[in-house]
Amino acid sequence: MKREDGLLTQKFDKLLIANRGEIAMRILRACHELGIQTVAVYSDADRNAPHVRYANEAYNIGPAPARESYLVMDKLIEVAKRSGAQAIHPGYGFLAERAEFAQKCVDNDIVFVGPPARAIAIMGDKQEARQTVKAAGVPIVPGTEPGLNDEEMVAAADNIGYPLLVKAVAGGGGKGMRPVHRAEDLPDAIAAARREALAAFGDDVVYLEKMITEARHIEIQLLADSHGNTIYLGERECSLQRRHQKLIEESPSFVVDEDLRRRMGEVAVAAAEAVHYANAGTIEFLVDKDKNFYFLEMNTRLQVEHPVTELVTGIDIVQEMLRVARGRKLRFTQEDVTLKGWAIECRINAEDPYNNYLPSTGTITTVRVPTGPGVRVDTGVFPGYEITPFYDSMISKLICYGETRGEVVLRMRRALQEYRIMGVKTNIPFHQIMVESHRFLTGQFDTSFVETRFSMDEDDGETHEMEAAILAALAAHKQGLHASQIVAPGERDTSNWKWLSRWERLRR
Amino acid sequence: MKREDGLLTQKFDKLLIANRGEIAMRILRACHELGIQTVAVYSDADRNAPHVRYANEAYNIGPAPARESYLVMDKLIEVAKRSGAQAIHPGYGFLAERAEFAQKCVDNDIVFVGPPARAIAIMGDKQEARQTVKAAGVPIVPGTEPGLNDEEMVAAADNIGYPLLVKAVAGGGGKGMRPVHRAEDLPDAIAAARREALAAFGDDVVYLEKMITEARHIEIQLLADSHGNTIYLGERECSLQRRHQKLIEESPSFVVDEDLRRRMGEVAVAAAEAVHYANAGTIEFLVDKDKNFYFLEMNTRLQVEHPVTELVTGIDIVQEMLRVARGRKLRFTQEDVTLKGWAIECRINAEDPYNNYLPSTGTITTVRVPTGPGVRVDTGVFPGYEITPFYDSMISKLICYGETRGEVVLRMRRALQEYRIMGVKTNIPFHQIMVESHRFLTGQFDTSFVETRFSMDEDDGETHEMEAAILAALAAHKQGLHASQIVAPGERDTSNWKWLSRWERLRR
Amino acid sequence: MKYYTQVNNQDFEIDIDHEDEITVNGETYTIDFQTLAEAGLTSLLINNRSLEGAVEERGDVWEVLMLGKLYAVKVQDERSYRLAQARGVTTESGGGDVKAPMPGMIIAVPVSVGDVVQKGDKVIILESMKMENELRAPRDGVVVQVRTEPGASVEKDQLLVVISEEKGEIELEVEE
Amino acid sequence: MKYYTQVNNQDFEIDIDHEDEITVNGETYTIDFQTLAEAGLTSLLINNRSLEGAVEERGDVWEVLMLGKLYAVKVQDERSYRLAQARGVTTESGGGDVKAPMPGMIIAVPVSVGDVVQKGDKVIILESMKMENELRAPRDGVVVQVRTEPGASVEKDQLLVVISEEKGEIELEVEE
Repeated sequence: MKREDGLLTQKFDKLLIANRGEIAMRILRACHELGIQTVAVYSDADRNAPHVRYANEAYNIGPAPARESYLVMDKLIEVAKRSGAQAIHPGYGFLAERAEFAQKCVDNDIVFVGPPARAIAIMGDKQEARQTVKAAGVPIVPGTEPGLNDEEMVAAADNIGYPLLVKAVAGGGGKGMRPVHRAEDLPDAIAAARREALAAFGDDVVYLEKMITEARHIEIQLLADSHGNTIYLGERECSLQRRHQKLIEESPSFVVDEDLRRRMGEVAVAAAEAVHYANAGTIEFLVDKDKNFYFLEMNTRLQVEHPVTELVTGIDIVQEMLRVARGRKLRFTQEDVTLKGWAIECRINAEDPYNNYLPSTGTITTVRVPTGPGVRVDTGVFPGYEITPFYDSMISKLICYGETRGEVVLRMRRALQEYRIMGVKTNIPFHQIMVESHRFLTGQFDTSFVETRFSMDEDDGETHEMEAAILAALAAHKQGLHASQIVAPGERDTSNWKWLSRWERLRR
Repeated sequence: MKREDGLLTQKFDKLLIANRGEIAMRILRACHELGIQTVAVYSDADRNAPHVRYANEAYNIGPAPARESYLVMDKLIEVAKRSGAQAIHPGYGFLAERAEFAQKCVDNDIVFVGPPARAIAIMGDKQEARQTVKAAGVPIVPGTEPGLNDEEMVAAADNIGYPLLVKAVAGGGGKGMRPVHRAEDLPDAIAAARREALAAFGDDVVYLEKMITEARHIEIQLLADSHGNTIYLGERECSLQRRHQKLIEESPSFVVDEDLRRRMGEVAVAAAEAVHYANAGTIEFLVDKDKNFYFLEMNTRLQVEHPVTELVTGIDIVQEMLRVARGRKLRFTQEDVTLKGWAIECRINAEDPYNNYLPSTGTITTVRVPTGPGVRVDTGVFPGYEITPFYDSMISKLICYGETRGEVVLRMRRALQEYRIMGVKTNIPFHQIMVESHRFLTGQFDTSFVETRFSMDEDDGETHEMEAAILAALAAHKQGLHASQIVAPGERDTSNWKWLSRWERLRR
Repeated sequence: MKYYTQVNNQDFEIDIDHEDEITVNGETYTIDFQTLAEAGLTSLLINNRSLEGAVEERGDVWEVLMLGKLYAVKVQDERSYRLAQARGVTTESGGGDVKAPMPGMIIAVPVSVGDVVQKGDKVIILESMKMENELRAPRDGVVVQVRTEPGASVEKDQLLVVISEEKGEIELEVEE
Repeated sequence: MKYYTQVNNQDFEIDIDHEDEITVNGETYTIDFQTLAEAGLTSLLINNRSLEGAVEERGDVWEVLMLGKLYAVKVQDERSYRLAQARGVTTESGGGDVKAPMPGMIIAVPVSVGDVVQKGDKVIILESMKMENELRAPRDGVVVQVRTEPGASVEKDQLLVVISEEKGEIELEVEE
């Protein structure tokens, strides 16, 4: 079935994944569980990546920079045609929210596993999205029109009031977004947002929006089929962010009760129906301290944090996406959807929480993922994997599930302790301190918490300097013993020692 | 609280795990999630095992043979006292069902995380167990008294009829058990069962029991507190066995409906109450093709296959065991227990399914566990781990969960494909062929299925001889290229080649 | 370079002359072969089909674990292959040895020298890992050696019983 | 053998003379130290307490990852320690260097040579991994070198800015 607005649904048995990393793995697994053949694409940097090894087929699509590989629409269409893939799943990021790409797929008779191109286009233009959902009765945050020049924006800002946000029309995931607390900071913020948006999206149009303070970021997961059925799968609490990058997500939310869930869910369904939405999508809301909620934006794709919803609803969202894209009806009505238990996700990033969260590049030497009851790890890295500046710094998602929030927090604590990643620095210590913090345990946080009221120095857990010193001394001693058996004792020769260290590892 | 029958419940904050392998890891994780400090014990063979590294404290208890370490009660009691552990969890196997050990713990004021000694003693004596539960109105399988001599048993056999089973009074897990189909095989079977029982349990008393043909092995998981509350957590289907070793377990069972579940559950609760049971336990039933069920035995401990019940009920059984042992009331009534979804467990063993399932010893060189949605792995092995003849051959339990049985089977198929274990042979190919087999998919199996109607040759999946040949040739070629750069071409020197192979690995 | 490979009684002649091309039984494929950082793991793209295999040299075969299945591949280069052909050594040699697959204790030896056995007959009962394990005849033939007895402790790979295909082969087998 | 260790500004003197015993700041502990098959992993039992740590030599420190936390431990044997003491080299040397933590492009350099900066002030804005990353002054001091400019591509660990504690130190720092 092919719709005017760029929705094509039909049966397919081979699918191309236009992505990499953990989300490519996630989609591959869903395909294999449904008996769908898979086609991976990879840049020169990703030849040995798990998604290449795990797919049925794999095609090189160019150099490491995404702009020359994962973002080149024509290459992806060509590989799909060459391999005989009748569908493309875009994952998140890259081309997932490019209406042009969705349309190109349909024009080539390839199913785009996502919404119609028209819905992506409307929701991708932040301003048009606001107008559209407002007309459908959805509450929105006050702000300006887009396309104003810098002077016009500075003038409009006084009417909106501070604090406010500069946001890129083409933005998403915190990129091209800047908070402004004082009028004198506005010009710089506009410039920075334009620069970042231009670099990231090739479009420097920005607009202003009132900043809701003490707000929570709560989003509603939607599923819609091509037969006019749209349901919501409860909410996700995503308030723990740093520079608008989500760090910890959970479902359900501490502050959402049955009534609020139903009201937000119904508004979200209305917003989606306003653009004749199909497939999976998410409506992001800001919820203020009085539990008023405002439409923030719609993510017209699968989200990073979808697993927490999967765990509390028992519904495999990626499998549903594939079924809906094949033209099937949803297997659930709204009444079938029940939430059971609690799930929390920690994003494990290659970054140094003790040094301003700077990304950490390098080669991962050792990985041991936590396992056991209630633990799920979605990852695309492995020993030998190189964290490069070309792609984002997420190593994996560590998701825990249990009966109650308390049980899950304790489970997350032990899972974080079990996780071993060597070779790059990670934000595991950040998560460890967070899950121990009083405010996290009692659910007392909003979107500004990580940046304004959280510090790595808060750590009141035990530290083990003496034990670390002992381990280091014993390792050095053991290395020295080996060395002294081989080379005459004398001036320390670093290159030689390194070789010996490796040699020792080899002999074990 | 200390009871006459050897039940001691009191608060504890440090616990000794009198076990090893995956079940030690399972218990350690539950303790850490409840904030309980942990004490591990290890034999000389297990110094580097994960349970030692993962515990807060670890104590050596002797040589590799279990009889000189994990089975020495006094050593375990002594380590508990020395380390200040106020409780002992026995896991399964080893001392888990030794009433004497449970009593010794209590006599030393140590909480034994399990039932009272008296309940273990009654249920451990198969014959006394049968009499006790029979008196409580539980249906049992016809058979002989124990303690008959060989001639008396041969005489009694004709009254029972063939096929029948020779069973050790002290037996369990298939050890000391022999099926007999013809009268002339009975004397040999009695001798073999006595020999095996003597070796395994130090007791060669055996008895006969009618063999229920086309029977399913279905068991009911129980939880009981020390305040007189006992509930059942649904059933587990364990019919897929080989030589009475369970290989695949699932919950719920294909053949159990709501009514049968309730009836079996109520009978199981009655059996447990007949011995004033406390903590976790399982009643095993044989269910014939007309859905009559017979008491087989009670396992007075945590079972290997407990995770499938955890996944469908959402209840963490090991955490409940610890809470109940601390004297707390059950947090659930029977009405609170609901089953959602489906779970299947495959036991991954170090054995060669293509060669009569012979155990495979050796050192595990590479492990990559499957991850992603709906997959749980409980394991106690790691690269460098040696599979020795001292302990059983189970490497891990691979457990999958999903909405429906169909979804879970497909998920298990992909998880088995993802699993990488190198260094020893495993029964993963057995599981792969099983989950593809028509009879498994349609639930058409009983306890004799694996031995009598299943063959590894049934494999109708693709094989990839050509691809394997190519990989081997390329690996050999690459090794040869490296070698030729180092040593002069000439007569092949194996030891040299091996060194070079390692050297190449090092350089990567 | 030409390789002669054999796996599950199938033969493949493989030519490897370029890094990105391979010829198997005369048919040419585009390949991209990579060894990975995890010991023994390899990745192969062959005409864009993706295969991951764990490959380890073990004794005289290459073991390949792929999609859960284990393959034992015999790989010979041209020289070894020709030499073997000339010597007349078949790939079946050694097929009559029953070795201990793991350390343990011999419980019973149901055969004696001179017994005629069929493939699959019990020849040894070995206790290990708390279980009695039956070792079976790997082929039809005659028991020519029994090197153990009930009660004996045996090491992994220790030779326990030798079964010859025909009586006349006894000498030859022992020499090998 | 005696080792001088420093971690998070804490000093530990460690004597290792026996395989099963260690003395730390004068106190003796029973130990069992094992290196594991997984690269870099070690297991220590110390008075029966169990600790697993991943240990890697990286530059001039030993990085120890334990219970999720990363420690950078400086380990010197007696000879190196005495030499260092004699030379008067403190462990703070190099603390004024701002290096690129990853490859990327310089967006802005908000400081110039001669500027007085406080610890935490922005000195470089580097774009990498699709984000603008702020590099901050590692200590109070004076900017003595700026080795890059907006628009420049930089490699990992490339020296970008040097901050001296006092003006008089400039020469010394550069020499090092």
